[in-house]
Amino acid sequence: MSRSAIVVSEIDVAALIGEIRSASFGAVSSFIGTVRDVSDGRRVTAIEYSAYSAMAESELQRIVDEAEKRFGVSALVVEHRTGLLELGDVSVAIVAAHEHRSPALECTKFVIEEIKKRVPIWKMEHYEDGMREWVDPTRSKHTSPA
Amino acid sequence: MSRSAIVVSEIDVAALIGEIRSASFGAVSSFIGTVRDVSDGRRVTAIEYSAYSAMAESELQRIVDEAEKRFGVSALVVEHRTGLLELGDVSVAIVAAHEHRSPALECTKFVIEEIKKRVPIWKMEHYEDGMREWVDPTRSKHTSPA
Amino acid sequence: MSTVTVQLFASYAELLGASSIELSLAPGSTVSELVRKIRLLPGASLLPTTPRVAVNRAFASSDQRIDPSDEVALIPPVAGG
Amino acid sequence: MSTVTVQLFASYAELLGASSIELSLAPGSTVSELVRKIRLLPGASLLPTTPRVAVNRAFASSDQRIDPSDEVALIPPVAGG
Repeated sequence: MSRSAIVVSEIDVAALIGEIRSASFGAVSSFIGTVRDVSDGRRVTAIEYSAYSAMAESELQRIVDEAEKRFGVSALVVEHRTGLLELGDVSVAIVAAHEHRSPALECTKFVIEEIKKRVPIWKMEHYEDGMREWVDPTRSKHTSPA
Repeated sequence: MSRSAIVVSEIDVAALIGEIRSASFGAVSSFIGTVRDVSDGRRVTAIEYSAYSAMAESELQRIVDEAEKRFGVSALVVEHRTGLLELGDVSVAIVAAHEHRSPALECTKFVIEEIKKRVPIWKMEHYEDGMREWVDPTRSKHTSPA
Repeated sequence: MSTVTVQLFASYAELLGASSIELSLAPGSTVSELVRKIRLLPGASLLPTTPRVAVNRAFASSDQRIDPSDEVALIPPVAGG
Repeated sequence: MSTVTVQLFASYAELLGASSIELSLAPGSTVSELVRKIRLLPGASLLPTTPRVAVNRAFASSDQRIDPSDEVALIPPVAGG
């Protein structure tokens, strides 16, 4: 019932929730990350996500497998998009279902935290002034955005 | 940007997420509760939700106001449905947006926990054997379902 | 004495066989005095000793005073979500 | 000596001006020996002292041995989500 994917087209969050919903699960938790218009105080116009795709797919699936074991979730779907994303576009979506709410919520949190630590995906921010920069969360002055 | 409602028709989760999404928020967390087919080991066929509507609306809005203050969320929408719900129907939906992921996730968790403690809504489970019973989470043998 | 209407819901409405009841209360009566009176009614012995009470759509403490114009309700264990 | 191809991504590919490089490694070389060799290349001085390395699509420890048939990559700080 669980799967993960690196995708290049728009992520359809409603479809993912529909895929997961079932009368056997009482709780469905989801998280989506979207492209923000501001980063570290600079105005962003777009973000280019690139990945080491083969490893990103493996690592994402490892996270899903770990999460399934750890939280006993009934179903878990994770999609991460790569390519040039516009403001407001969904970059990542996580949907987790469980009979009870706590494991569903905790699973979702676990997956996004692990993605940010381990999945080889990078983003280059395009700024209003024409500049472009690779985002390095290890150097960021502020908390890394979602 | 935040609102809450007690509704009698189907909750459209995708519409709620669409309502909340914006290029200003990097993180959107959501939680939905659905009608499960099993409760405390008994097969459920439907659940009838009833409410002290006037107070449920006030209490739900107080929770939303507290959550906004506590987590600084940019937007928060909560809907709880009443009436006769079938298996798989969405009984409650919470969607929270924030610049960053942690407050969005924590806000969603806070709201569902508070709803379960404070909002005057009750459910009567209809079982396969024709019996009907009011659910009393304070007497439940198992963890209360989502 | 003044009359206060108390709304009942769900299992409590079933226990007392009504969706609301009218009670005579001495001026300045508190929530706990109201509860004591309700527990004397037929069917009410199965109520918890201290059921939650809402006054004007907010949970009330046991020592809160009740005014005849208040909207009063007994709140069974909630089960939303 | 055998030849190992190392894939580069994002900021590291820009630093070294290539999306992959070929290195000669003595048999039984470890990840840390590989990194030491890479850091001698033009542009590589700006790499962190111990960049993360993936072997066969999984993060590798510094003492892991590299086989010529392994798929090897340098992994810049990830920024997914």
